[in-house]
Amino acid sequence: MRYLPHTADDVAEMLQVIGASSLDELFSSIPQDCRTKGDLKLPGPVTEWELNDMMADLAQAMAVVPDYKVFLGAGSYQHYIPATVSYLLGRSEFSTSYTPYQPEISQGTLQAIFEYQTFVALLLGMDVANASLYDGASALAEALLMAARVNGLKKVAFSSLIHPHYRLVVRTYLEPAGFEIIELPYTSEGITDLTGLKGIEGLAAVAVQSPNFIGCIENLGAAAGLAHDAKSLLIASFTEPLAFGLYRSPGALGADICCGEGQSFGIPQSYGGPGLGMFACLKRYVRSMPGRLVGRTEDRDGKPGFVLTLATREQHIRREKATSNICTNSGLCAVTSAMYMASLGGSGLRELARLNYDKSEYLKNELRKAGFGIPFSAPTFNEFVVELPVGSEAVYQRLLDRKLVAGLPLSSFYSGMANRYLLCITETKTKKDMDELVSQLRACYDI
Amino acid sequence: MRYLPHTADDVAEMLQVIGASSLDELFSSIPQDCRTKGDLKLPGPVTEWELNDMMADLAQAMAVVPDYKVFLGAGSYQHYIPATVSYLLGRSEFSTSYTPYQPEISQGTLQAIFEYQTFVALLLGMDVANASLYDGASALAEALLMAARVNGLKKVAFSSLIHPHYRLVVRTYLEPAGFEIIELPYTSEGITDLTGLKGIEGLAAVAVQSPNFIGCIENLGAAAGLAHDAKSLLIASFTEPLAFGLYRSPGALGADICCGEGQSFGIPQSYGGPGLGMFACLKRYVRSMPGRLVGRTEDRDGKPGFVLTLATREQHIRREKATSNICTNSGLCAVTSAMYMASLGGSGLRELARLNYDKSEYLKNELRKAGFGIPFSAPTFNEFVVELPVGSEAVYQRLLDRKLVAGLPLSSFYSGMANRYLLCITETKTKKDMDELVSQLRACYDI
Amino acid sequence: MKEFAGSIGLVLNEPLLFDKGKRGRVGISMPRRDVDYFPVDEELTGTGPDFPDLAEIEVVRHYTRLSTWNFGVDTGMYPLGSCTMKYNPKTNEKQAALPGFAGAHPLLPEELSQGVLKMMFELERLLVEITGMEAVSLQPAAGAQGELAGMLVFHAFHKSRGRRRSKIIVPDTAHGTNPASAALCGFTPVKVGSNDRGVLSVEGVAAAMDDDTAGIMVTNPNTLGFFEENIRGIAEIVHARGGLVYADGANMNAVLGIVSMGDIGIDVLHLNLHKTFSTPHGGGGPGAGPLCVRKHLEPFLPIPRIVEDKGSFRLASDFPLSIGKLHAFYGNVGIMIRAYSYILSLGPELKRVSQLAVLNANYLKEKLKDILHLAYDRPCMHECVFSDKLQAPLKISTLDLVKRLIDYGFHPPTIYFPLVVTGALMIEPTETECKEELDLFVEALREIVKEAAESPELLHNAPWRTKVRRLDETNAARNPRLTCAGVVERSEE
Amino acid sequence: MKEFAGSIGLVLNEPLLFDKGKRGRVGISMPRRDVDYFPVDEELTGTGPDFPDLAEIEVVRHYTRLSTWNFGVDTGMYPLGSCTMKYNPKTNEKQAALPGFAGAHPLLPEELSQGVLKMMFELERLLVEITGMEAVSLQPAAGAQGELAGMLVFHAFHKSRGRRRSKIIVPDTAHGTNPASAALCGFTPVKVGSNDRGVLSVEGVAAAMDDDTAGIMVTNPNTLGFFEENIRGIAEIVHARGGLVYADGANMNAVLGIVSMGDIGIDVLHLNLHKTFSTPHGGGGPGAGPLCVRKHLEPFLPIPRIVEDKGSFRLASDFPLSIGKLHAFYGNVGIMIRAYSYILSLGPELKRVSQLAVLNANYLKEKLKDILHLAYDRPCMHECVFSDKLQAPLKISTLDLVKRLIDYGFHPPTIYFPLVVTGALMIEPTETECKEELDLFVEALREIVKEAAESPELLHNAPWRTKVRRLDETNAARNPRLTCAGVVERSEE
Ligand SMILES: Cc1ncc(COP(=O)(O)O)c(C=O)c1O
Ligand SMILES: Cc1ncc(COP(=O)(O)O)c(C=O)c1O
Repeated sequence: MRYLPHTADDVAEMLQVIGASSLDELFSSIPQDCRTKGDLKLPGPVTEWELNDMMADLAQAMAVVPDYKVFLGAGSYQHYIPATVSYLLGRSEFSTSYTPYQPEISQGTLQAIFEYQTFVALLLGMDVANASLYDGASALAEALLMAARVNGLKKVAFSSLIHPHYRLVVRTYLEPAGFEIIELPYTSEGITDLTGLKGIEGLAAVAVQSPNFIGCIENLGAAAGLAHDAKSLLIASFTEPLAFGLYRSPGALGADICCGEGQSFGIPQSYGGPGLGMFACLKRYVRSMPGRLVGRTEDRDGKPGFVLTLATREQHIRREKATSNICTNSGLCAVTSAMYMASLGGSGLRELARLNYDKSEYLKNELRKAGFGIPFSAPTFNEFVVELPVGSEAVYQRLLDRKLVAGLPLSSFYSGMANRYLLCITETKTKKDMDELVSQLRACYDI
Repeated sequence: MRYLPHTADDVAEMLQVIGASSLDELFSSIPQDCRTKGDLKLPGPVTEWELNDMMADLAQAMAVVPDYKVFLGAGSYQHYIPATVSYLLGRSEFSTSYTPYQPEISQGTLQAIFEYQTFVALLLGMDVANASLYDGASALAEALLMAARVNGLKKVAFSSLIHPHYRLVVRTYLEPAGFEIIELPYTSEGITDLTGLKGIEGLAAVAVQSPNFIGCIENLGAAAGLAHDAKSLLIASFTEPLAFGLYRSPGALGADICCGEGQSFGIPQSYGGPGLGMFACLKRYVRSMPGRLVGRTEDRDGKPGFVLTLATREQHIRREKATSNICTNSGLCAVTSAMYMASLGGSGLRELARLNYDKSEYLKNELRKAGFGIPFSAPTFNEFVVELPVGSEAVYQRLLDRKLVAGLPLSSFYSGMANRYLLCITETKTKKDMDELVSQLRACYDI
Repeated sequence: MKEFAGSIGLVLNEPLLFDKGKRGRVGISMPRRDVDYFPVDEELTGTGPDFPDLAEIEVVRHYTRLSTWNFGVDTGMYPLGSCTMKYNPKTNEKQAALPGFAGAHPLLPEELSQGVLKMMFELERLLVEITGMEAVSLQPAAGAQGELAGMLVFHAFHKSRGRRRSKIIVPDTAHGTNPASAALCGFTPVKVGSNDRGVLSVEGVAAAMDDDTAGIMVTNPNTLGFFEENIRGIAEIVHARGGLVYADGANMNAVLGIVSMGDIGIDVLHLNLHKTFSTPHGGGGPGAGPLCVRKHLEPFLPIPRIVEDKGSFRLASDFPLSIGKLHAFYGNVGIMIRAYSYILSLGPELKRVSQLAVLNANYLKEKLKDILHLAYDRPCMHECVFSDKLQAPLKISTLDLVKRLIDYGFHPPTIYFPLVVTGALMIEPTETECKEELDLFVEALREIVKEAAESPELLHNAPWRTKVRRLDETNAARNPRLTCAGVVERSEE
Repeated sequence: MKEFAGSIGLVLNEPLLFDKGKRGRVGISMPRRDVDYFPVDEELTGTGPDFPDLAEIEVVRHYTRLSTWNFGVDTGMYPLGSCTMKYNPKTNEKQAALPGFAGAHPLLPEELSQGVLKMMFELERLLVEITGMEAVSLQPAAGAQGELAGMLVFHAFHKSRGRRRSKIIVPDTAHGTNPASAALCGFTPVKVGSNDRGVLSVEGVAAAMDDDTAGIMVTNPNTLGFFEENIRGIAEIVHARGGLVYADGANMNAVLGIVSMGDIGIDVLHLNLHKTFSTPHGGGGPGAGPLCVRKHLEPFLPIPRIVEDKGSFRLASDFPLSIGKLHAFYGNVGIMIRAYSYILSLGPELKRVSQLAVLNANYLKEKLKDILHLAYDRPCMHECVFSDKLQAPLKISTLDLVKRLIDYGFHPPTIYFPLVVTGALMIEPTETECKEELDLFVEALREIVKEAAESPELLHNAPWRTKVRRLDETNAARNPRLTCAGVVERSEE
C-alpha cells in the first residue's frame, strides 16, 4: 500500500528495538474485552484507478453545469473561479500545513490570513475580522453568543428573513443554553419589520441579514438606530458578500458585528461545504470575539512578522472560559477567498457586483414583462422572488426535465409563499440562459 | 486584460522616461513599409469562462475513456498516471522555469534531470543518458547521426519493423545530408531479418526496435553481434520502455546506443505530443552525444551540486560544429517520467510490466481460442497482431460504432497485411474489456 | 554529522498585498456583459471597498512566495501530537475537485443529487463499521463542532427524560475544546485527574459522578497516548447514574480495527476526518467532525439525515428529538469526499494504519527516552509525551528544544500539552513516516540535546534559518495590529 | 535601502532518490490483476532495473523539496534576453489537461479526433493572421526543430528546381541553433557582420550572396534587440540570386500586429510558442516551433497536414514535395492547446503585448544606461544589450553582476550572448512585468553597481543565499559524473 512505507524488515527491526514480538503485542495495554472482534468488514482496498471510476460515477449523478442551468442561490452561489486560485491553494505548503502555531515556519499562512482579515474588514466596513469560522450559519450563532457576552444578556432578536437554515442553527446553539429568541416578521416590501423592536427590553442583539434570504436589501441604518437605542448590538448577517461591491457595507450603516458566508469568493459550492464563516466587529469588542486572530509583530531582529494572537480568548488557553470552542476553522477557505479578492481587486469587485445586479434586473424585468409577478418591491442584489401562476409545482418539474432548475420553491420555508420561487442570477448566467428560462416558463403557461 | 499589468498612468510615466510621445513611436525604427497594415483580424478576446466552454466543447469531440475502449498502442500508450505525478509537475517552480543555465537557482530541475539520467541508464542498461530529446522518432534520427559521426560513415541500416513514422522522420533528417539508408526486411515470425547485413560494407550503424512495431521482441543479441562484426554500432530503438521491466535491457544485449519514446512513463498521450526522447549510450561515446547533459560537481564550499555540462558538444557553444542543433528539449517530460519511475520503483516496474504482458497474453489466447489468427509467433510484450477473416474493414467500423477501437489496421503500413490489426493491452484494460472485444468480434463474424 | 533537511536556500521576500498594485489593474477575467446597465438606488450604493487592484501575475507571485514560507506535510515530518498530521493523498484532492461534486448546489432537488447523497450515506455506513457505533451524522464541520453536537445530544437525551443536568466530568488531560464545548451547552465541567499510569481510575470517576452530572467526556486513547484501560468500568459507573459517555475520537488513529468504541461503553463519539482520515489541514481547516452514536441516541442526531428509500437517497428532517441543525447545509462535503476516498483506498488495511502508527510512536519512545524525560515510562499508543525535565537544569525549555528542531528541517511536536505534564513535548509520528525518517528525527534530537549542554545559545536563539526568527507574541497581544495599518481606517470615536 | 525579494528562508535538503527507499515499498497504486500469469520465455527476460522502491510520501516530499530549489516565472522576474520568459497563464494548463485532449490517442480514426484537429487547424489560421505568412505546419517540437524544418524547406525548394546549393548566410549575431540547424542539412554557414547600428546592411549581404548560396537566416528583431531595418532590401538581393529568406521568429514578441513577416520578404519563419505565446518552459521544454511559409513554399511543409473538408478535418499526406515527417506524430499538441488558449484570450490585444514589451525594454534601457554600458545606444525593441565594459576596470565581470542579482531575488539576464558584444548582458523584461517590478530591478542593479566599486567581493562570491554557491563547471566537464555513482555500474571493458 503506497501510503504505508513500512517494509517487513522495517517492522521486524522496529519491533526488536521496542522489545515486542508482534504488532499485536503493541496493543497489550488494551484489555481483551475492549478489542474489536474479528476484522473490519470494509469494502476495498480499491486501486487509485478504481477509485477514479467510482467517484466519477458518483459525480456524474449530480446536476451541474454545463448540462443543467441552475438558478439557485439561497446561501450558495455559483460564481466563476479563476484557474489561478485553484492552482495556488493547491500548493501543498498551504493545503497540508497545520494551524500556524509555530509562526517561524508558518509565515505564508499567517500573512495570507492577516491579509484576509484586512480584506474582510474593508469589505464589511468593520475594524477587525477574525481568521474565519466554519460557515455563515455558525458565524451568526457565534455573533449572537458574543453579543450576549458583551451585554451580559440572554435575549436576542432576529429577522425572519435571515436564511431559514441559519435561524435553525442559531436555535441549536442558543436554546440549550437557555436563550430567549424573538423572531421579527417581515413587511410586504420584502424586508424585516422592525417596528416590534421598540418595546423589547434587555435585548443583547438584533440580527438582520442583508441582502436578506429573499434577496432584498434591508434598511440596516434603521436597524442600527433601533438596536442602539435599545442598548443592544446590531448584527448584520449575509450570505452573498459580493453585494458589498455595489451596496453600502454593513459597517458604514452602523452594524457592530458583521458575519456571514464567504463561499461566493472563490470557494466551490461542494454541495454546501466547506464554506467560510466571515466574522468582523468593531475594535472595542475584539477581546470578546470568537475564533482565531492573526496579528502583526516583530521578531528578535526587529523584522516584521505575524503570529496568532489574543489566544487568551481561546479554548486551548481558556478552556471552559473561552469565547468559543472553535479550534480548526476554515483556514484554507479564508486564504482562497483572499486570493479571489486579490484577483478581483476593488475595481473588479465593483464591476462584477454591478454585473450580477444588472443581470438579475434583466431577468426580473423580462419576467415582469412576461406577466409573472415580482411580489417584493425592495431593491435586490442577484436574487429575487418571482411569483408564478398556480400550478407552479408541475411547471417546476417540467423545467427540471428540461435541465432548468428554476430557483428555490419558497413554500416550504414560509407560509403564504406558495408558487413563489427564489431565483438567483450571477455572472455565470448569460442573457441567453435567462431568455430561455423566460420562454420556457411562458411556454409552460401558454403565455 | 489580466495578463497585462500596465495602467494608463504607468504607460504615460514610462513613455516620458523614454522620451517617446506614444506607444507607436517606440516602433519608429521599423520602416513604414515594413509595418502591418491595419489591425490583426483575430477572434476574441474571449473571457476565461468562454475559453473553458470552447475548449470543453473541443475536448468533448474526442474519443477517450471512459466512453471509448481504445486498443491502440503503436507508439503511444495509455497507462495510468498517478495523481501525485500530475500534482508535482504542476508546481510552478518546475513548470515555469527555464533551461537551468543558472545552476545556483536551478538545482531542483538539475537534480531531477540527473536522477532521470540515472533512471534511464539503469532502465536501458547503458552507461549514460542525456537530459532528453524531443521524442522517440527524432531520437532515432539523432542516434543514427551520432553513429555516423562516431564512425565517419554515411551509410546506415534499419529494420522495417521500426515504427513506420520513425523511419519517415529518419529519412527527413538524413536524406538531405546525403545518407544512404538500407531497410532490412522481416521474417515470418515477426522479427527483423538480419541475414542481409552480412554483405554490407561501410555501415555506420544498424538500428532495430524491440519490442518492434508489431509488438515482437527482437533478437538484439544477434543484431549486436552482426553489427559489431561489421564494425558498426547497434542502435536499439523502442516505443514502449515498460517492456524493460520484463525483458532484458538493450544494453545487456549489446546495444551501443539506445533511444526511444518515454511517453509511457507518466506522460499524457495528448494526441501524440509532447513526448520524451530517451537517449542513452556507452560511456565511450558520450562526447559525440546530442542533447544536454547534467553532471555532478561541487560548489565553492565543496558542497555537491549539479550543472549542465559537456556544453562544448552543443550548439550554443559549438554552433555549426555542434553534435546536434537541439536546444529546448523535453525537460518537464523527463522530470515527469522520473517521478513516475520513482513512484513505480524497481519492484513496481517489474510487477506492472508483467501485468501488461499477462493481460495481452490473455487476449491473445482468447482470440486464438475464438479462431482468430495470430500471424506472428515471436514473443510479444503488450502489443500483438491479430488477423481477422476477410471483411475486417466493415467489422472494424461496426466496432467503432460500439465505441471499441479495435487496434490499428496495418494494411496502410505494410503490404501483405490486409485484415491484420495491431492490438495493444495495458493495465488500463480489464479482463471484461477484453472479453467484450472478443465477444463483439465473434458476434460480427458469427462465430 | 549527518546531513539534515534544514538548509539555507533562496526564499523571496514579498510585501503585503496592500502595498502592491495600482488602480485599474485586474487579476480576474471579467465576464462578458451581455445586458444593459439597470438603474440602481444611489442611496443604497457605496463606493465599494478599497481593495488593491492587481494583475494576475502579481497575485500568482504573491501567493507563490508566501507559500514558500510555510512548512507542510509535503515538506517534511510533522510530528504534532494530538493532531495526526499524516500524509494527505493527492488522489483525494482530485476526487473532491470533480465538477459534479465541486459544482453541486446544496439545494438541488434530491433526484439530481443522488451522487453526493449516496457518497454521504455510504460514508456513514463505513464509519459505523470502523467505530463500532450505530449511527452517524456527518454534519459537524470540525472536531470541536462534533463535541458541541455531542454535548447537545447529552442535553437533549436528558431533556427527553425530563431532566436537566448541569455538570459534566472532564479529565484534566482533555483537550481545551472539551470543556469549552461542554460550557457552550451550559454544562459545568468537573475536572478529574488521571492515576499514576496516566489513565482515569474507576474510583476517580465514581467519586465525581452524581445525579446532576450529565456524563463524562473522555479521550481514548487519551492525550498522554494511553488507552483508557478502565473505560468499561467507568462507563458502567456513569451509566448506572444515568449519565452518558462521550469519547473524543481525535486519537482514533491508534485503534482503527483494534477497538470497537460501541462495545466498550461509549455512547457518543466524534471523529476528526482531518486527523484520522487523511484530509489535509489547510493551515487550520476546513475539517469535519462526524458524530457517531449508539442506537438509543440516534433520534437526537442533527438534521437533516440521509435516508435510503429503495436504492435512492433523500434528506429527512422529521426527527422531533433531533438537536437541530449545526451547519448551513450538510457539513463539509468536500472533506467527506476525501475521507471516503481514503477509506475505500485502504479498506481493511485501515487496521494496519493503526498498527504502524503505534509501532512508530513506540519506536521513537524507545529511541528517545534516554535523552528526553518520558512523562510515563510505559508502552504508548500512537503518540508519546516527553518533557524538558532533563534539560531544565541547563535552562533549556521545551520551546528551545523544538525551535531548534526547525533548523534541522522538522516541524516541532505539540508542546505544553497536555497540561498535566509540565513542559510537555508530545510526539505523534503517524504511520506515514518511514523508519529512516524516524531515525533522522532521533538523530536530530540527539544533536540538539548535545547542543543544549555545549552551546545553549544555539537553542535559545533558534530557529536561525527561517524567514523570521522568534516573534514577539507579548507585544502582539498587548497592542493588537489585526489589519494592515493605514488600510482599514474606520474612525470609530 | 529598499527591501528586495531575495531573503533567507527555510529550504530543505534532500538526498538523491537513489539514496532513499527500501526494497518492497511502492509509490504507485498497483492496478488489479484480473488475469492469470502466462508463461514467459525465461531466456528473454531480465531482472529489471534496480530502481529504488519508495512510498508515495517519499516521492512527494522528494520532488516538493527539489522544486523549492528552483526559480520560476511565478517566483520572480526572469529577464532572459532572447528567451521571452513571460507569465504562463494557469488557465492554459487547465485546458491542456482536459481528459479529451490529454487522453487522446494520436492514431484514433479521424472521425473520433475532430476536436484536436479543429484546434490545430484553427491555430494554423491564427498564426497565419498573426505572422502575415500564408501556410503553417505545427509539427516542429521546438525552435531549433523549426529551424531545421526551415532549412529542409530551403533544401527541398532548391532541389525542386533541380539545384543543390551548399552555403547559407548567417549573421554573426545569430543564435547558435541557426548555424547548427543549417549544418544539419548539409549547408555551410557563411557569417556576415552587422553594421554600426547593430543591423545587417544590404551591401554586406549582397557581398556574401552568390549562386551557391541557398539563402539567408535572419532573426528579426535581431538578438541585439533591433529591427533589421534593411530587411526588404536584403530580401530583394537574396531573392534576385535565387535564394530564400528565413526568419528566426524567436523575437516575435516585439512585433505582434506591428510587422507582417509575409510582407517584408520573409519566405520561411519559425515561431517559438514557448516564448511568444506564453507556454511554460518546463525547465527546458517541451516547446513547439511552428513553421510558417509563404504560399510558394507550402508544398514543402512537413506531412501530415490538416485539411478541412466541408467542416470536418482530416490528416493528409499526399504532398509529394513535402520535406517529410519531423515528429513521431503531429508535434507537441499539448503545447499547441496552451498557445491557442493564449491567442484566443488576447485576440487583437496581442498587439498591445508587443507594445508593452517594447515599452518595458526601452524603460529599462533608459533607467540603466548610466550605470551599465549600452552596446548600442539607440531605441531598442523588446530587449536591450548591455555589457560589463564600465565594470571591467573594477575586475567585475558580467557573470559577477548577474550572480549578485540572484541575491536580490531576480533571475539573471542572458549573458555572453550575442557573441558580438563582449561581456554581453541581454535583458528582456517582457510585457508581463509591471512598472514597480522594473523599478525594483533597476534599483537592485544600482545597488550592485555600487557594491562593485565598494565591496567587489560581494559580487565575486555571489550568490550567497542559494542552496549551492558557484559551481565548479570546469571539473564537471573534465570528469563527467552523469549518473549516480555506484548505481549505474555497467562494467564496460
Ligand atoms: C484531542 C482533540 N480533541 C478535539 C480537537 C478539536 O478538533 P478541531 O480542531 O477539529 O475542532 C483536537 C484538535 O486539535 C484534539 O487534538
Ligand atoms: C533567437 C533564438 N532562436 C532559436 C532558439 C531555439 O529555440 P528552441 O530552444 O525552442 O529550440 C532560441 C532559443 O533559445 C533563440 O533564442
